[in-house]
Amino acid sequence: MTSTVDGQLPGVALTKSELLEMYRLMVLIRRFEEVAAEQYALGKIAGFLHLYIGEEAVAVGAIRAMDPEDHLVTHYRDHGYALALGLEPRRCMAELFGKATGLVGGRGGSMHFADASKHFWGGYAIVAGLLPIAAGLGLASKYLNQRRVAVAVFGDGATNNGAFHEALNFAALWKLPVLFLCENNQYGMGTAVSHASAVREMYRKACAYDIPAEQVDGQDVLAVYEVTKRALEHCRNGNGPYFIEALTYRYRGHSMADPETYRSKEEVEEWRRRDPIVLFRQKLLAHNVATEEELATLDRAVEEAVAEAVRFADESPEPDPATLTQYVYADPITVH
Amino acid sequence: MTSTVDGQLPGVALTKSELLEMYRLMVLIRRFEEVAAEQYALGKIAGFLHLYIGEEAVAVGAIRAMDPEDHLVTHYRDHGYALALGLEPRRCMAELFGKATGLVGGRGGSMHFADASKHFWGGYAIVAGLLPIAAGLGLASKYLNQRRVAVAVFGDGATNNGAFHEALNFAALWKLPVLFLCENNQYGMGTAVSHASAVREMYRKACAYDIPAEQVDGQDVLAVYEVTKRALEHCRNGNGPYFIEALTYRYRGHSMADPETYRSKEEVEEWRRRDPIVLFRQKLLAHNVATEEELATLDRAVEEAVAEAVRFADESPEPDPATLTQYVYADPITVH
Amino acid sequence: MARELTYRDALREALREEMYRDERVFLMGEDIGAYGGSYAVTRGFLQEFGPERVRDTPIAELGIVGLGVGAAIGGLRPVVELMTINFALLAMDQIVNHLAKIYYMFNGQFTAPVVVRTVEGFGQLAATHSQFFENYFAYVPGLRVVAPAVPKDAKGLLKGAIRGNDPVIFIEHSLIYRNRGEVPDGEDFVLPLEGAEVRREGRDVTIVSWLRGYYLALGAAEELAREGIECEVIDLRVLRPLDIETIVRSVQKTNRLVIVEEGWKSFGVGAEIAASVQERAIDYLDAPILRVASVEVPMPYARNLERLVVPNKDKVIEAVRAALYQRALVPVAR
Amino acid sequence: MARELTYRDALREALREEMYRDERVFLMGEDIGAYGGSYAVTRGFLQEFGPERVRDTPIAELGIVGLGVGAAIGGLRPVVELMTINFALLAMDQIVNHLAKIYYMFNGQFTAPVVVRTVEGFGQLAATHSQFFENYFAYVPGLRVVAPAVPKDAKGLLKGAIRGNDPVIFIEHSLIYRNRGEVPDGEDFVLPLEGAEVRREGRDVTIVSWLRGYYLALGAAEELAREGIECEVIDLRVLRPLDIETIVRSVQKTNRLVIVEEGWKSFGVGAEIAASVQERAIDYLDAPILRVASVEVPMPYARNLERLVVPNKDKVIEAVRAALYQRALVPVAR
Ligand SMILES: Cc1ncc(C[n+]2csc(CCOP(=O)(O)OP(=O)(O)O)c2C)c(N)n1
Ligand SMILES: Cc1ncc(C[n+]2csc(CCOP(=O)(O)OP(=O)(O)O)c2C)c(N)n1
Ligand SMILES: [Mg+2]
Ligand SMILES: [Mg+2]
Repeated sequence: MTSTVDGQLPGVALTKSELLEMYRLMVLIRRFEEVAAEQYALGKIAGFLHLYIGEEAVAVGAIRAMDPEDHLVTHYRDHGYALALGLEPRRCMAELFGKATGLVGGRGGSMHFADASKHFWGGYAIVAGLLPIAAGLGLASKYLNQRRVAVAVFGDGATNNGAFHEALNFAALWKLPVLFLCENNQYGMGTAVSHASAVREMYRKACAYDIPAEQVDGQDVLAVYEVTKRALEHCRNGNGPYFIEALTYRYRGHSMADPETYRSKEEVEEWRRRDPIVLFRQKLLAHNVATEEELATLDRAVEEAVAEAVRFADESPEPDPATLTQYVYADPITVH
Repeated sequence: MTSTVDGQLPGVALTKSELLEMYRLMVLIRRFEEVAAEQYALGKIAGFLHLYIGEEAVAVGAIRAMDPEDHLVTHYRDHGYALALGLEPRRCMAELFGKATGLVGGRGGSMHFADASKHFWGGYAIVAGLLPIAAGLGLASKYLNQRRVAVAVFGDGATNNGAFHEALNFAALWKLPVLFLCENNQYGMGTAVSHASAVREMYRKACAYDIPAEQVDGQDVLAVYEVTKRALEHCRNGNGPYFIEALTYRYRGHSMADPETYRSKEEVEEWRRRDPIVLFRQKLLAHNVATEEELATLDRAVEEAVAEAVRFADESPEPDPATLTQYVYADPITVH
Repeated sequence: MARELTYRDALREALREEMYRDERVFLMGEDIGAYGGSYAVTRGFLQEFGPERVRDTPIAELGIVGLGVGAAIGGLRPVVELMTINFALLAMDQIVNHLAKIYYMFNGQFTAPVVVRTVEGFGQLAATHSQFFENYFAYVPGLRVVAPAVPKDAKGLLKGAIRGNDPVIFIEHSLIYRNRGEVPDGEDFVLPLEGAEVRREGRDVTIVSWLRGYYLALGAAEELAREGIECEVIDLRVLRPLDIETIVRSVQKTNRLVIVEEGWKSFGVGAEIAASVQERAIDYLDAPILRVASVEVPMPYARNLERLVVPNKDKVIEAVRAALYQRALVPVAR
Repeated sequence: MARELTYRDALREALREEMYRDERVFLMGEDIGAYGGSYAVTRGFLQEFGPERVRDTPIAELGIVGLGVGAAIGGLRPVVELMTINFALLAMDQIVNHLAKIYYMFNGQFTAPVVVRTVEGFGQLAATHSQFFENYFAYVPGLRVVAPAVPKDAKGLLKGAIRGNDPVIFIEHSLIYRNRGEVPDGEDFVLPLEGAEVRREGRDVTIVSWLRGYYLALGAAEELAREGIECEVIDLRVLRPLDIETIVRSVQKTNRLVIVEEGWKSFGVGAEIAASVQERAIDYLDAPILRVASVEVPMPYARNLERLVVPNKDKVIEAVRAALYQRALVPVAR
């Protein structure tokens, strides 16, 4: 498959429309996040807001490789995954605004996106806490003889927590279909990997469990797609878990409160030179998958979608106070 | 050093009296434990009692290699270490009896031996809980520019707990002088290593932290001694932690309550064939380090010491009820 | 119809019946399989149900609960076991930050119906193996906390927990596994997870407790009855949601309340009961609400010291007398 | 002499002074160094003291506390930081099973004088980042639990904690770091870790609280004073050991007690206060002891819902009126 057909990339089994959709999603995430930052500054969004800008290729590449039936759990840096999954930007923005029309009715905010209909079982805000949960989803899949893989998204910082270790051991011991997808963006909050982790390559930690593992260029959406596809196959075929470390970088601070005293402007600039959207855009153009104009059209559509999302979020009602005590318990309680 | 001198073992830098002391300690531990089991049956000892029978070579080999200034923390299977350190059998037995004359005044029982004067900071009964503590002792040593190594003793089962992972990462990241000494006795309670651990060789788990690690025959007291000596040197010289996995076996149940449904008599017999005391005895005799008679004299002395320990424990007073609320706080409290 | 069963056997029946009834129910925990369970509750289950449904785990409490949460979200009905409540401290994050919150936090989209079985108790097990933490769980909205004292409840409530859709912390007690009691026949004997029960009627003093404390209360009541003091004994059964009304109704009759708990006194379950009852019924109280609880020290191993720490029948009797002003009202030692 | 300082600066002074005074004092925690501390308490410390004494750690709460325990046994004076109390759940085992017990369990042979600094608070941080767990720690014999409301206490108690020989859980509040107050001059301003303080005298109702709740109490008291209702306001300062006597003395005067706490109502700190006060002073109470606390739900993100959950000045005022029977006595919502 080295010959180039218009609308295709050499060696890549994705159609033009799939490729353009990936491009669109990456741009959508970027714009969504930029606008979210603005809305935060305006006081429309509050609490913690962890932006995904710079890391878009990981979510888009990985989600594209997944089956619709696969499970997904992520950490709190979850907007990119929600959008890549195809969740409506307006419902995502409304969640950030804490509105009743948000993904989870305004109860979760930035860190707790979820959509059960997509088997996206949520963003979790306790570092590494989602990892045993992902292993449990893998267990359910295996127990029920499903072919679903549970995909767990987490950061470099999470790999130093005990929950990480316990989850990997369980998954390997019981050969559970779990894909551990580590986004190594070089920092856990303000702490560089080298200050937190005895081993600087996250994928090498899988050696303690004999889990196959590899690193991938997280700025290259197609590379992420390819390795995730392969890894999911491995898991789906009963070979147990797989570990991917995607090397990436967040351009913005850890959250909106970050003073960014721990890294240099130069370092950020360095990474910006390998911007995942620019790289992908160049590739699409170089291989004549799309024209500048086609891409510009997508860009404009994204712009409009994000603007509409803000309008929608803004105009949506706050949650009904009467719902405050709803969903604490699923079964009735009559005593008090 | 391959030529054999009477009273020495080829290639082993230990004097005859040191070798005989190691033999004596192994026999002492064995007899102490056997008698403790009897006393348990008599109701003189209660609660959990985790015997060390079969594993004597590990404690005796390791302690012999340590400097008196080194720190020691162990798990609850701690009698062997206390005795190998030279703590009085009578005070150990009195602790099992819950008497005021016990190592910790009867407050700890079997699982919580300790002697601060020997830098033995205790046996801990939460699996893996001692590992971060050991790393902290290593940190203190390094911070204070001491040359002390912190030795942490734990089982195969502990390596699956998050605390293990966090402790190893800290120790490697900060290059702390910590010797992780894992007694792989093939089971954590009734769960075989193969049912609990994705990787069956405990020392391989150190790969996730780039900690040098090796396995040793835990039934060979001299092999344990040699590798511990080497490992301690490594730690003492500022090279960070070291990991030793000693392959061993407990002949008795996990604790006195164990129904032992999880292993076969044959398996136990198999291991008994490589009994650490018998092996060492044979070596001492074969190389003319000692005569049958010399060893028999030591055996008798041990017998007497253990009998005396029981008498002492039996005759010792219970803790004074007035001490019940002592040592909850070190500084005074006046409000209530 | 009913038969007499031990508390342990009642639990065993509940688990077995639910495992036969619903294939999604499975067990997971340390040494529940090959070893047969540290308190023999699951003895023989591995042979009966196989290793897929009776899963021995590594010693990884945080992981065990977390896998339960994931498995529940994924459609299963996990009954996970934490060998003792002392080790539950390692799983607090998964229990409090995850298990308890998933239903609410994600706006009711999905539930995590995990039953966490665990056990409290003591018996010369020393400081880290003799603790009582039901207050930690009872504090958390989203959790149900069940603590049955009698075989009937052990069975009915465990079945209710497994069939229900909420996360449940199910607390047993190591010193009552052999206690016997009537258990109704039939697989459909299932109890809802709420409501205290008045197990002995009396007019003079109300004693409220749960788990082993209930038996201390009952023993004290029987002894006091011989001298004409009639205690009403309430078994709480469920600590969250707490059935305060039943206690209040009793106190409106007896005007005196003694709480028996095995945890440390300060900040324990008894504190909530006392606070809630005085809030609703202070005008009915003829004496302060008294608590019989453990002395506030890490548990010592020595038998004589341990005995001083934990509540016993005599301490309950003493407290009842104090509530009746038959003796000086000395707050139980810290 | 004294100066006005913010709560944050008072903490910074305490840490700096103790680090200069005693080389064995060092700090360890997530993002306390390069990042400058998530609440900027340790900003600049890395530059001032170097990486040996200001240690950024991996995200490993259990390990952080455990290393602190070991370092303390080994002769150091660790001040470890758990970024927020929500993450302390991951460290419960090291805190409760290890830190709190070492001195007692090993018969007084050695101590583990670790200060665990952590912080509570809320502000649209959602369910897992808005919790209050001081009750969990206050329950545990062997721990001291400090929760200062004013800058003076922040400084004096933190210094007392670092110099003392007991393990201390030192709880701050994210919403009061900028509050200002007088702090005495001099490095020898050190406070003992006990005792509540009556900060405002009054004859009608006693309000007791701590941390941010103290400011709500004060605000309510000031507003009520305008209509002639005089509240006595007590700042607890230390939750273990709990200074009940000071509250009891106040209640003997005012005969009414309102407790303000930010945690969930049931099984919280207020329960213990209510239980203990009625135990000692029931005959002085002219009304039930009331608790103003958080509604018992996982904290929702949405601003309007969050506001409904947490206590505020108006809810305190309402409770004071209820204690004075100026309005119906409705128990605060679960
Ligand atoms: C257990 C726990 N400890 C601390 C925190 C605070 N915290 C939130 S995000 C974060 C850094 C996580 O870094 P990483 O895993 O690399 O993910 P990233 O934010 O870089 O994507 C920290 C320390 C937390 N949420 N949970
Ligand atoms: C955290 C925790 N979980 C469970 C237990 C119960 N328990 C005590 S010892 C033990 C087995 C430990 O096995 P291993 O580490 O291999 O040590 P061994 O007893 O074999 O020497 C278990 C499960 C415990 N004490 N602590
Ligand atoms: Mg990161
Ligand atoms: Mg073992």
